[in-house]
Amino acid sequence: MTLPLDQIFVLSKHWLLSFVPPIAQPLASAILSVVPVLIAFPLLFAITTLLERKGLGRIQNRYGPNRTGPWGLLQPIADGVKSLTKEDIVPLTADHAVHFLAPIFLVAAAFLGYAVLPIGRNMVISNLNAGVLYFFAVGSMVELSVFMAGWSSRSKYSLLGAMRAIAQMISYEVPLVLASVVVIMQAGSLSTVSIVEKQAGYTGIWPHWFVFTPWGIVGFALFMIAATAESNRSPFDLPEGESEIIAGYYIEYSGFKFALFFLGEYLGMFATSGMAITLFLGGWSAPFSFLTWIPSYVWFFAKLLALIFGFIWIRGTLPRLRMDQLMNLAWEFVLPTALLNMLVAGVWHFMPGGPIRWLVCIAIVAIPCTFLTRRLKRKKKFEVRTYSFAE
Amino acid sequence: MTIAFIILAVITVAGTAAAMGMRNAVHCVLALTVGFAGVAAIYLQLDAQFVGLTQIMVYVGAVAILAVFAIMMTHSPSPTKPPTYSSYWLMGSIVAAAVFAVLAWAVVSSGAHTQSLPSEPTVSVQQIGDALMHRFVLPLEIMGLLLTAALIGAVVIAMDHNEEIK
Amino acid sequence: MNSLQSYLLLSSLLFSIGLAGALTRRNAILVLIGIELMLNAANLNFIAFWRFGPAPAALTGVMFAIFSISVAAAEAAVGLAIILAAYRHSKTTDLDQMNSLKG
Amino acid sequence: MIGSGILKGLAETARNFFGSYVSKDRLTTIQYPEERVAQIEATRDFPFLVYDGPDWHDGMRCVACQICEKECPPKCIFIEKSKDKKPDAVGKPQAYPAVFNIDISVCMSCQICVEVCPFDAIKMDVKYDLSTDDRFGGLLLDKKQLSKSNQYYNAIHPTEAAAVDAHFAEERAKAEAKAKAEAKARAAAPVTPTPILAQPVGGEAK
Repeated sequence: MTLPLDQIFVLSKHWLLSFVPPIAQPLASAILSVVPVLIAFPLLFAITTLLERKGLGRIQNRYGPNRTGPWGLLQPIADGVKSLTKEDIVPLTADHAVHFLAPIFLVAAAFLGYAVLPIGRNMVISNLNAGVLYFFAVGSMVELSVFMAGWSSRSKYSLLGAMRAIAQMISYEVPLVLASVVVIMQAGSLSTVSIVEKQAGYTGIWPHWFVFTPWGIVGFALFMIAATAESNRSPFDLPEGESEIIAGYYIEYSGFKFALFFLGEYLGMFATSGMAITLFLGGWSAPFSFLTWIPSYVWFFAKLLALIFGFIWIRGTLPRLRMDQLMNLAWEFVLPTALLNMLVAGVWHFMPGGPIRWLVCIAIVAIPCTFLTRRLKRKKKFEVRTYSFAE
Repeated sequence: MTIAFIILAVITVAGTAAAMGMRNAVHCVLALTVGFAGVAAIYLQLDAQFVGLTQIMVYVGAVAILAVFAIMMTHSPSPTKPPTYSSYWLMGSIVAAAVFAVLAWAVVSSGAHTQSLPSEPTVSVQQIGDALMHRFVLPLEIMGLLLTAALIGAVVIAMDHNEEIK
Repeated sequence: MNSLQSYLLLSSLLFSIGLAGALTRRNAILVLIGIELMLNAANLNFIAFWRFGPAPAALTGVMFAIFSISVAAAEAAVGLAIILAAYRHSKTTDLDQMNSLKG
Repeated sequence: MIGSGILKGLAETARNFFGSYVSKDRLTTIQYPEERVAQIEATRDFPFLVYDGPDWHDGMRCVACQICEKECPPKCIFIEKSKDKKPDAVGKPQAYPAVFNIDISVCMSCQICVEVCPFDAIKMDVKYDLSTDDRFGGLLLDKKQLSKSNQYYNAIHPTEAAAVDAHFAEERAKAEAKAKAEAKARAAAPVTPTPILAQPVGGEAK
């Protein structure tokens, strides 16, 4: 079933390729696959900055930006022009080469992840055999650029921010990978394309997405928690921590390099959200069987926007965690639950279908989870503080 | 030798040589990651996708970060810059050069260059998984045990035993 | 076409660089990194021999490389932990100054 | 339940989000240049000079006594006394300021000049959007720029202005009574010096 509208980008790429001499075709094909991604996602970044500022404003009973253009729609352009024309200040004692390379490296690493994201039917830059592994391998390179930024600035705030960011990213990378392992177990493949194909069918009108299973919903929730922390979003935005360390690892950056950091962070968030969509939400497949006529890439971006809205909503709601709370959450709740979830996925695989399977699987996760959260809760006991010098 | 291999080899050697030769320890680690990434790219060129990606994940994502963390934690701002190389650096480089000479001589004089590249093996990740779970299940389990022991050991060693400070 | 020889030469060069680093650097962390480089050179050999060997479908070289990488990761973790412990004790990572057994 | 607090919070923010589109009362911000918050009567920021009557120069209450210049903590007032004299608000011939400058980029809105002024000539303004593209000259206000009519003063600080006006009316009445008494005492005196500005004062007109 290849609707022309659904495949319009694939077909136009083939049409364009027919003008290229055969010797240059691999290169041209690569360029034609990569360039749309390089355009589409920064554009999405521009839209998201506006959506986020507007949404946060409304959440806090404000208007948000509404001066530039009608309803403030030109705000991203104004921001871009502003950051382009701003003076680029580099601290005198900074390590200039590393200071210069860090934002570029960050954006490059953030873009690399998109190579394996299927953003539509037959629309993936490279169908790697070990796609999910590739995604996480590339994702781990972001930490290095964060370190480069923090260390090269020679500022204690940026170094503290970088240390926090790296500690947080490493801690949450483990649950991030473990949460996606359940999908790999069930799909039997590390290739993102075949994972999406495994979720393509429908029962009645309901899709076979992995999120509609006990291990899937738990895995999705854990994945999103870890993804929030991984992309330094509120409530896990300690590395930025405006009130404590001003802006974390990119405090000494200004002008366009600063904008590049923002771009890199948002691209990372989109990439992890896209991976969550691929792993749990059926990739580009339609949510109901009667909606399959809508092109696949529309569904992918609709899901992506929905997840982005979720991120914004969470950011507008929850206050920032403390460092020890963050680490406790990672190691005492998210990680054990992710491990349990793997057990659940195994049980689900080997038990015969039916309501008993559901009950058993939910029980395996829910009962230990209750105890784990109790443990987290017990630490929240407040005591009357006694001050030694305040009397 | 293809151009791709030459480029990758030059990147790898340049990265690692810079890692072993630069003055600033953090620069060394950053150069080292370039070298590790080059090695990973060579793995990919040799059709070992899984190993190449694991290399990036483990070395660039974990070992390099661990190293910079260790450098940060052991950084002592001393007024006098100590020399970068140890007192017996000449001996060390002579030994290394000699080792390279012997190895290169052995490689060149062996019949390795006559060996042609066999056809591309079809190695899917599934096959690697199967091999890990059947033929190599015992080493895998031992590896798991080793990693756990190393994890606990590293935590115990690095933990601050000096309780008075707290 | 690339021959096995070129990979082996590259790997021996990497090994020598690692060795030179491990022998000449004063910083303990960089010595550890030199050792990691030597391990990498060995891994490259495993992969090269697997690729050019008679039976690549058996995956022996790949398995060796995977296990070797895991061992290297464990080694790095423990090694850096030891360096940290030593630093806490002697307030230096300079190997030329860490020369007394009594500490 | 796990996360019930988070759900509660999410519901609250969602209510804000949609509510801010429905009811304008929820919105806490003012769209500044178009909408403005009504100022309370005690609002103050920078000093201005009050004049009575239609002409700013003739009606200026300031007599260039230079007390405010001396008292001003940041020394942002600069006054030069005139050589000639003109009748003041009460009718007495007084000097007037030839130059009266206030650098409001230095002024700290302490209101001390207002407190010390014996002639009720300097008062606090409420105009706050004084931004200018001229960094030094633009904020150095001269006598003419500083002068505002008594009606304006009445409009921005009604209670205070009424008290001042009452005080002036009293003073003027006293002055007139005194003048009349003097005129009566020296019946032979040829001309009574009538104050030029005694009658058409804005405060008295009300």
